[in-house]
Amino acid sequence: MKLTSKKAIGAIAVVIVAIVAVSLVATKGTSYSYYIAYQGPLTGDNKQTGLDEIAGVKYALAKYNEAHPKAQIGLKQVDDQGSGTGASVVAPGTAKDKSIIAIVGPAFSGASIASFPYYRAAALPMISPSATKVTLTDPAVKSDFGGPYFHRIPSKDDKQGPSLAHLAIKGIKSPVVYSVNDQSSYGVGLDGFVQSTLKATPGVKVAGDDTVDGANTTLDFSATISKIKAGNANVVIYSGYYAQAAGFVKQLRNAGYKGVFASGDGTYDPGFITDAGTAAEGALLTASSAVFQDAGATITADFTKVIGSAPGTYAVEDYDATNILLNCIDQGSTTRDAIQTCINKGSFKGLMGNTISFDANGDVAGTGFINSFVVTGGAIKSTGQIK
Amino acid sequence: MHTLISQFWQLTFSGAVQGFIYVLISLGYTMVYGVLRMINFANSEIFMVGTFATVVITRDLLGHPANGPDLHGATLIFTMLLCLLGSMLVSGLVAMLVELLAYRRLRSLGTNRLAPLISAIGMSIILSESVSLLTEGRAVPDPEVLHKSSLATILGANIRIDQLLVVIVAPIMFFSLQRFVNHTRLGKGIRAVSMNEETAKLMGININRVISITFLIGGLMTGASAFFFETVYEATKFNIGFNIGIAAFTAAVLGGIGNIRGAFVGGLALGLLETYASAVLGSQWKAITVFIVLIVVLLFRPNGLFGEAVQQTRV
Amino acid sequence: MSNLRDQGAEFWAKWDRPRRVTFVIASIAVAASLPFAGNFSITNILNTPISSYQDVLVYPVGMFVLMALGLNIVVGKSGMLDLGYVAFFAIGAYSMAILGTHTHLNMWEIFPIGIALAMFAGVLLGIPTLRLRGDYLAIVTMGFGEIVRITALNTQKIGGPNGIANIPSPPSLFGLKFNISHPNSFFWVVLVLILLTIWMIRRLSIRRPGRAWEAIRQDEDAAELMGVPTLKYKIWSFVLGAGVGGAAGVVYASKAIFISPDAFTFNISVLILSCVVFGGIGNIWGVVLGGVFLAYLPERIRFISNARQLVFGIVLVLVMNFRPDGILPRKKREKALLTKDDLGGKND
Amino acid sequence: MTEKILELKNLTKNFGGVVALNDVNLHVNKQEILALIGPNGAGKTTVFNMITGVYQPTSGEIIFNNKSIVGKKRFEITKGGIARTFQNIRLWGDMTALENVLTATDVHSKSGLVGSLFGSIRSRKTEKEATVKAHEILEFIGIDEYGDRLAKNLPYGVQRRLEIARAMGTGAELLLLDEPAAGFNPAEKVELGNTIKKIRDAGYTVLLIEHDMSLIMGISDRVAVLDFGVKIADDLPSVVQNDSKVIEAYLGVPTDAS
Repeated sequence: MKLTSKKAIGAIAVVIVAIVAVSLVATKGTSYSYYIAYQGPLTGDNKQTGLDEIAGVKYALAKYNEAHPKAQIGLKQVDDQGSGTGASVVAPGTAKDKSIIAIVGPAFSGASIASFPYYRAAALPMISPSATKVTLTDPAVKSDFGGPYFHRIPSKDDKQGPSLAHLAIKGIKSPVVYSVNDQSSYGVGLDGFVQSTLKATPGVKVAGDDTVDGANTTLDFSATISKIKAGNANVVIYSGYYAQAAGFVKQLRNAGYKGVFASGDGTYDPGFITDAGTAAEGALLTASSAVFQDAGATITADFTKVIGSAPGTYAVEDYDATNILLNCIDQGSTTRDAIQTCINKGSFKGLMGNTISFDANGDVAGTGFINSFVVTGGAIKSTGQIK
Repeated sequence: MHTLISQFWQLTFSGAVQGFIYVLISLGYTMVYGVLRMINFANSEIFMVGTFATVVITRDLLGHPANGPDLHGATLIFTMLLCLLGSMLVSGLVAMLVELLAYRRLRSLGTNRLAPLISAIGMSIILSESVSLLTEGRAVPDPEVLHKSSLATILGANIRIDQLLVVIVAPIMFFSLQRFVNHTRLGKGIRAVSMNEETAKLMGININRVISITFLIGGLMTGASAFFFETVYEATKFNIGFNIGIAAFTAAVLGGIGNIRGAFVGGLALGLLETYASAVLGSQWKAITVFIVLIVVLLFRPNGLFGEAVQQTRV
Repeated sequence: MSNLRDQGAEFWAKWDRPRRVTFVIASIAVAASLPFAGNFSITNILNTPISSYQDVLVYPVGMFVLMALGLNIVVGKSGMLDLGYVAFFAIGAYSMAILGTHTHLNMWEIFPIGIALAMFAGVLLGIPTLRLRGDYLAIVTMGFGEIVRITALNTQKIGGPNGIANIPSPPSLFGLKFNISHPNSFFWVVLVLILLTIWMIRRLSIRRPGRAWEAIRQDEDAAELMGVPTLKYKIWSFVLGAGVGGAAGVVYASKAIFISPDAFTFNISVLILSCVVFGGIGNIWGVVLGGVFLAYLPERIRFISNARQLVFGIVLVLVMNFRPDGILPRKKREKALLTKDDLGGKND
Repeated sequence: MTEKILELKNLTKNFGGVVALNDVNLHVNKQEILALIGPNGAGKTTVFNMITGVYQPTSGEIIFNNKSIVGKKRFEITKGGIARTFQNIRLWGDMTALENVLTATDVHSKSGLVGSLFGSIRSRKTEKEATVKAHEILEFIGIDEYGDRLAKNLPYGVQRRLEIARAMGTGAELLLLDEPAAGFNPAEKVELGNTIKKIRDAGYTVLLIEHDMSLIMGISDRVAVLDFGVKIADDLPSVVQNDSKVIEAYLGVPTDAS
């Protein structure tokens, strides 16, 4: 009878010792003079986006540390799982961690909103490579506004939405449009701007709208496709992420749909073509993102060598955001306040040769840009900027 | 509503395809329920594993690239047969593994009903999370083996070859299973155990073996369903089983869980209902439709359409 | 057979009243001072990387202990498997978020409303479904949890997938400030809720409702035939569990400032269930241990967090197969409430 | 003494085409011991199940204390005054013997959830009274020394007796005992017989299913015989013992089969 309890105590003791040991080992490591953090989905359903993004950050950092052997900058990975809920767990700690002087991120809009109160209280500057929800930089919407500490490189959805709508109906005589979103915060938001643009455009008939399962726990889109066919649509605009978009377009084409398929930056990912195969051919895409490969073969090859995989989505924006921070650190801004001032005042050169400076609300000054793309021959080809 | 009327036959056809996929999965629930009087919670993940088996066989084993050329003739038939048998086998074996790890020990311990239920939930989490870690949580596309050519348009419904295949082969598999259970020795053993375990034991039937085989058969059917699913939808993901599993379970309950014929009617009815409902209400309410059907059936006709009492009093 | 739980109970039985009171007060004091443990060099091993230790103590640790205790009333006490427990958490959280952003009510005022709404949802779901047997109940409750989440996701009026931001912090109470810079205050609120829940469970366990639940758990048909109104007590158990979940939800929303439907997935229900199962179904201390362990560990050792769900799955299978009563099982031997000597009137 | 406490009128029960009980008429008088006997599958336990509300009769009436109880909920029937034991023991194994009885006494407890929670005076008083009563019952049945032990750890014979104690705990006037002596040795059977008589003398009415003829003949006031769902005899033990139909029904079955 004693034996049982002794065993139990023993087991608990072993577990505790193991935890202590593991955590001691886990906390060991090189220490850096300063840290920047990347915040995005590193686990969970959207982790692919996060992994692609952090590769861009790591590349910029590796280049910097290579050039500055004496002032090494460390990277802390803040995993918010791409959700506001995840962000509200990790943001308080990130805010309190004084060694972090700036953040690349948050990657997603919902996670950004959940993080803002903590970073504002801690005066922690952020540059997001991919959060495009309009209200993040709109001081009128208090609940979502991230200023003055929040900055972002991509254009907002209110710019992308109309661009996407116009791109989709370009050159079609009597467009009948059906819009679909994936129930994500991003998809619903973008879809709203697409729809309002369509309604305001004369000659466009809106056949209807539907949503598909965002959690991707079912891949049967037949009902939505039936609706598209019932409405005789010749343009389908999809607002959402690429994984579902790929499955969706595949079934749409398999069902015999011959019209236009257009989608936004959520679908702007090589994975879209890998997953959708030939069904992706002809798809029109928009993104306020640039293609890393366009920066040249040399740097692309170097990236692949350093990181171990080719640059993916938002690699350019992450690279730029990281470089802005490193630039500031290089100029002697080594506190949160100093970096905040530096970001707001400075003007930086982006990878694609563009100039980046931020306005008072955190958007890139100037009009920003939306690139349009088309899928041909199994690759995403740029068709230039949409004016 | 407009869609429902104008696309009625198209919806009916795709609903039937979906329905037959449910039929085969719900056999996995119904067979196990028959012998154990327990829900095999992990059946949805057995399905998910089956879809990945199909992907692995076509992509890695046979080396068909995602966007490769279309297959024809003997190669096509060989590939499809191999995928079908492979995913059936993998699902069947995983089902036996689930029985071994999640149910057997607890059955011999004779603990309360809660324990095997929780351990089966645990197994289903282990399966889906392992796959999630292996695939980095991504959707995985399945190379197109069978080209989706349209055969005919009947009453405005586009009849595609892959969907037609499901509508023809799934019932054949179903009826073979029914024959197997009704007419073979093994099938009779299963029926004996499901009627009365004690008596079956007295008759010299090896209960553990019969239960194990029941899981295997349930798994085989679920695996076949996974193959059909892949043939039609050509993609999978670690969490694909969740909603489909609940839907198939609902189908089993709708027809009367434990009743093989019930699974057929229930699966088909649910597939149609779900497709009609998402055409009328919007696809986002599809999952809710299934849950509401489940709750309503359990409340008003807990024995399902074909009986087998759910709330048997065991006095 | 004895076990750790029983030995604890034996010690407890031997102690006199002052000793017991001292022990309880000391334990509460230790629990209440946990947030400060991160500040000292001996105890700073407790600190969590990335996430802030003080915040982790509120969510997930405190919150999951609280919810595990609530779910334990349903699963542990009366033996009903509820796989949609997160729904009540969601209802509490959304009550706080909607009322907090649209009315002038503060958290303290919304608190009873959130609990009441969660309990009401419990009644609504319980009356029709609690007649079902175990495994059916499990699937129906799982469905209910999903219905709540999907409805929130598709209702743009309550933010849809965007959720609700800017949920107000509660006003100060007893000189304690409540805002993002003061997570400790929230921790103490959660601690009080945990203590209240423990008190409630202990109270009910030794009296009529506890006996009724126990009888239902062990043999429902026999209970019904021995005159226990089983449906009524099942609903009570369900509703009390729902109320605890609702309370947790209100505090969570107010602390996190932001909520969205992805906080209320099926995974959370599984996690809470794992906490209950891991520590010991039906035993308060086991459940507390399970909650602390499974909520804290993934935050402390980050590499677990990637495989967090997998760990929970393994816990469920292993614990059920090899220690079906959990690490700290429910007591094996229960002394009657009043012994014959008590009845002799010596004490009165 | 001949007042009827329970009356079954034309009771019939079909299970999907199989007639388990066919037009059975039976009554139990107050404070008597009525034994219900018959070969296996005769429908004895079905009678119990219908009286206690487990099954609903296909047709017929069940009158208890001049009121029909058909269609009532099981716990209401118990509360109304009928309690039973089970052929295969169904105690709550993880509760102590005392708690098993206590739970049964809760049938008439007025203490509710809120009262229990806040330890209201009434709730405390009820608890105390119930505990006293539970001990009394255990003592009456002769197993009070086992009060603090878990039911599942009790010796088999004590478990059988505890089932009776639990049924008495509900405060029922009519006890339905389903093979209470199953698995007992002759000495134990005699002792149990005495206990059942003691129960009757204390004012209870007992309806008993039993196979052991000597026990039945020794304690019953009356014996009713079921065969294939039909009542074939209902009389004094000595009369039934010599009834040709009864002997035929039991032909080939030793009379002391248990």
